Amino acid sequence: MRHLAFFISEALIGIKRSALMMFIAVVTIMVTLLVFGLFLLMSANVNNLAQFISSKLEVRVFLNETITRRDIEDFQIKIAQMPHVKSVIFVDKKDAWALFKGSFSNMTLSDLVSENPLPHALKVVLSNNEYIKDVAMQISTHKEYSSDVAYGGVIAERMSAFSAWLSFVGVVLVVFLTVATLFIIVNTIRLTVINRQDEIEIMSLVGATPGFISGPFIIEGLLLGGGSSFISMVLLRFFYDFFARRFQEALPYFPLVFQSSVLNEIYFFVFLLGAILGVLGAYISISKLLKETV
Amino acid sequence: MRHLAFFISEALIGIKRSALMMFIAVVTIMVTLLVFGLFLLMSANVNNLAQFISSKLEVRVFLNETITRRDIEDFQIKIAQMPHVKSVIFVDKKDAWALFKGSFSNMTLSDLVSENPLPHALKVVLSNNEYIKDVAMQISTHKEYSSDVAYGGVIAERMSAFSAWLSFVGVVLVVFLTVATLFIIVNTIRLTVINRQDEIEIMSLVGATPGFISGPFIIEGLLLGGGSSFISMVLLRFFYDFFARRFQEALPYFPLVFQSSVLNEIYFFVFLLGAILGVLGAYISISKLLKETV
Amino acid sequence: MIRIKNVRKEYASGLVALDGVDFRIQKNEFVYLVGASGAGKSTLLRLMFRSEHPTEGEIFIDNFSLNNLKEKQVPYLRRSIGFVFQDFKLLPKRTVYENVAFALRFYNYSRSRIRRQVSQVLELVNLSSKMHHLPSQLSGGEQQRICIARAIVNNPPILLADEPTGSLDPDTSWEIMQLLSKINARQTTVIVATHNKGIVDDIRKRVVALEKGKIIRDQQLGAYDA
Amino acid sequence: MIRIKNVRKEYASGLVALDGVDFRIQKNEFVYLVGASGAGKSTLLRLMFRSEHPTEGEIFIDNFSLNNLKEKQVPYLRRSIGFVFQDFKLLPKRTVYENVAFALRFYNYSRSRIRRQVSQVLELVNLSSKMHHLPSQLSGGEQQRICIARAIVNNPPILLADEPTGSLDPDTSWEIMQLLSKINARQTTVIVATHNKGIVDDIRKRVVALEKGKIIRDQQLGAYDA
Ligand SMILES: Nc1ncnc2c1ncn2[C@@H]1O[C@H](COP(=O)(O)OP(=O)(O)OP(=O)(O)O)[C@@H](O)[C@H]1O
Ligand SMILES: Nc1ncnc2c1ncn2[C@@H]1O[C@H](COP(=O)(O)OP(=O)(O)OP(=O)(O)O)[C@@H](O)[C@H]1O
Ligand SMILES: [Mg+2]
Ligand SMILES: [Mg+2]
Repeated sequence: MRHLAFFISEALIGIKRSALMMFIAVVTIMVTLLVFGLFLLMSANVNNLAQFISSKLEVRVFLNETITRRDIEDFQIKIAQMPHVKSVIFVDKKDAWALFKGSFSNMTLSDLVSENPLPHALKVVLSNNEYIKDVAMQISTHKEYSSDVAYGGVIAERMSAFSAWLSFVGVVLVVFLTVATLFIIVNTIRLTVINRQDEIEIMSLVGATPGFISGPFIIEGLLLGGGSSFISMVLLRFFYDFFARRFQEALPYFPLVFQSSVLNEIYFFVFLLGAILGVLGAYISISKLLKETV
Repeated sequence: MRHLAFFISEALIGIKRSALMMFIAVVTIMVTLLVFGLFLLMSANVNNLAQFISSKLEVRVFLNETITRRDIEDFQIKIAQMPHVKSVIFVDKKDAWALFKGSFSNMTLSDLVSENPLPHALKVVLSNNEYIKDVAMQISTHKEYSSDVAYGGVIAERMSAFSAWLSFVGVVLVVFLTVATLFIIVNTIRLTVINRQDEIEIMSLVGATPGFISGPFIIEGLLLGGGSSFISMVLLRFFYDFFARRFQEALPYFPLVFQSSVLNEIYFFVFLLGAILGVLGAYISISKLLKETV
Repeated sequence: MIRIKNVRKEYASGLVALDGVDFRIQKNEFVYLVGASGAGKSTLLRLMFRSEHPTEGEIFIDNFSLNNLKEKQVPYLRRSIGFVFQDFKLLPKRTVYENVAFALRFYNYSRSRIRRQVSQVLELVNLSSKMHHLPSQLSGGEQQRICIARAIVNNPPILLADEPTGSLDPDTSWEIMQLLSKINARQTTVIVATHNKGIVDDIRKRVVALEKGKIIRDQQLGAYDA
Repeated sequence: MIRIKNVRKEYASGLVALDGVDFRIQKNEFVYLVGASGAGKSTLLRLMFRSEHPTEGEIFIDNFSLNNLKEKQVPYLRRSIGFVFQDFKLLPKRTVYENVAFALRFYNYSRSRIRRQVSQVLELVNLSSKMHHLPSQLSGGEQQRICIARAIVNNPPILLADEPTGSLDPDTSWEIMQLLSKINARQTTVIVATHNKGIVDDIRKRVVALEKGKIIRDQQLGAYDA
């Protein structure tokens, strides 16, 4: 406890007496974490978009005109028991036709086709759209209920593949960015510590143990990393709130991430990363230097 | 000339005798530029995607059944003379129906609607899709030729707005990333220079002019920045070639950027930025330090 | 008791700084180490302080071989040895007070005890008025005196002083050497590497003379020159 | 000719290091500056070198006031003054050779001329064998001698030496002082701040004594003590 107080006071002296260097380090770390946080926010949104795209995919089973309500219910249960199926919903042909006409309002389809050409249908939503084709195939074997199963065909497959890739790219980028952030922050801290190599040697010469020398530097790393990341957290939050609101106003249908649970997780992660990397950077540099000085 | 040779040899000595510090700086700069280059490549692709989406938009003019071939040609010319119109192409109703049936192959539309319900049409492509609604309106005033003009409605407007936003976000991010890269690189160089504040003071004490002191540091900044950015340029190129090929194989329809002119421009820009920021960082730090030391 | 046993020191550059150095220093002895520039005085002191390692031979402090000392124990060795460095080695960003107090931070001393001890020792070297200056704001001699203050602040059983009067005028040098004698009288082994002929000849003690890394003279109550 | 005109130096800390200092030094004179630790010797030398500015008063070198010197001209002033720093101020990452050669880099000298001059001067201070060592690989006295070599390598018209024998044994000190006398005889004004009573008393020259920032004695062929 005594030591901790000493470490903190020494760390504060160190920061105060090397103000310019510390300022430069703080700006660097802050900017790095800002980029990182931005990437995280983007990636969360990309992921969200991927899920959104994916959630729009479904298998539509057009039912034979001849079957009864009982048959339909049986069929619904059968489908629901298939693997990867999340839900099976009955769509009345009247509703379907109204919707269809609505979404092609510009084409005067109703003039061309006066009678409702659509049959009743089932809307099948999957838990994992990768299997959309397989499920569609399996359903289409039940010729007794349905002779026509649609799953969006090529488009659906593309959408599903694209959304999978989006998620993958997101993960790759986040991993890469994390590594990059790690390098930049750790290196920045290392440069500030190398700068005081002489001091470290002197401390060791007057009888300070490695732990005693490291303590203040590690606290300093924590303050530097934590302080910088706190600033970037606040800026990030402000920036996203501002920017996302504009974006949403312009594109209200776009599925932006607004859940504060997800966002707060990102903000907190940025803060935590800064603090941890600050400590890690200080620890790595100080250990290396201590090994070099006898 | 004599001085330049001296500066270079001094810079090389400086780099050699502070190897660890220089190594740390090089890694930091390299990683930063890697992130920056990645962002540029992503942004080029996003822009490309935005253009691609935009290019898919069109106005479709369904022609009245009664008009003659001559009338159609007149109408084509009229439309072509409207502002923002890039091209007007005639689509035979047989082709349109075949295409329509093809893209809905899973729905047995042809069973439901036995006769081709579509009229002849004109496909109008715009030079700027922001005006798609206006153009559609203007065309639809010509009731003598067409009573039905479709432009994708809400979807088209959304797509157009989305692609505009994509481009805008891309620009904002590139600007932000450029500033961030600038900060990180300049600051990294500054930390390496501050580290040798004592040396600078001594040089000034033994009669070196500011220019004489700065020379080697600026060359050092150039070598550091240029060297690091060269490495990141090579890595970036390798990475993109590898990754984009995979991506394209998985999603062959996705409009990835592969023109080597665009890519080389990006790679070169990354290299140039590294070299310039290296020099700038050295220049800023050395000037500040020289002002402080008497 | 310090025992230097057949020590040879060859630096990485190939230069042999010490060769066949072998002698003992009794508890509470006062020894001058003399010799021309580059004779190996500082090297010898650094070996006892374990900031250099002998290439051959061994050094014992209180019958404990430094060769067997574990890396972890080095700080504790150093706390029991006061060292006045030839190049001062002051923490550049710490005030005079902080520099001297640093050597007391390792102990669980109360704040007031630290303040008392530091003030006392700064009084001894005549630097109380400069307590809150940074080393860069001091004259050469003042810096040297802080270094002396730091070395003696905790009454270490051994004091190694490398040229402790190099930046001091004759009067101040005299005072400092009197101080070291007084410390020696209070049960501290003192070894002083020095070029100060006046002092060595006036305050007679044991003299060990080095020449090119070898002992050429070891004389009780000796003079600077043979 | 150097003219110190009624100079007062007050540091930012409020400490008055020099007060009412007023004297002249003729061309080719040899002057000892003596005084206790903290008397203001280094401060006075730094003022002549323009690495500090006087709070009041003026300093003239060859009838040119340093107060009127433009920032841009400072390096040229410094090239005409050799300065032996009390704390050496060697470039830590340059070898002995590079440190000394650095002062010649400003001139359009040929590579071979630089090599010749540096070798000569290193010979004079007896360090030819250490040419490719870094300062950290040298003994205290060796570092001091590089600093001397660097100051005299280009035969400057003025030589300011701050405690140039502080880390040197009496014999080497004597040699170095002989060297400075020889340089003085070759048309160089030499000012030496020193505590070395033996040297000052043996090689008699003009002595200027400072006490707490004031001149208390100015004596031709004086001794260290009044
Ligand atoms: N780190 C080193 N690497 C190589 N040689 C060294 C190193 N340190 C010292 N030396 C050499 O070892 C010899 C002895 O050095 P040392 O510092 O012990 O001398 P010294 O007696 O203290 O001299 P001085 O009175 O000048 O301080 C010198 O020739 C010096 O150049
Ligand atoms: N940068 C500074 N800021 C404040 N005070 C200073 C500064 N430099 C020197 N001093 C003070 O000015 C006084 C004179 O210092 P100076 O270095 O001139 O002494 P000196 O005669 O060279 O002493 P020594 O023989 O110990 O080297 C001292 O009391 C010192 O503490
Ligand atoms: Mg020595
Ligand atoms: Mg001085």
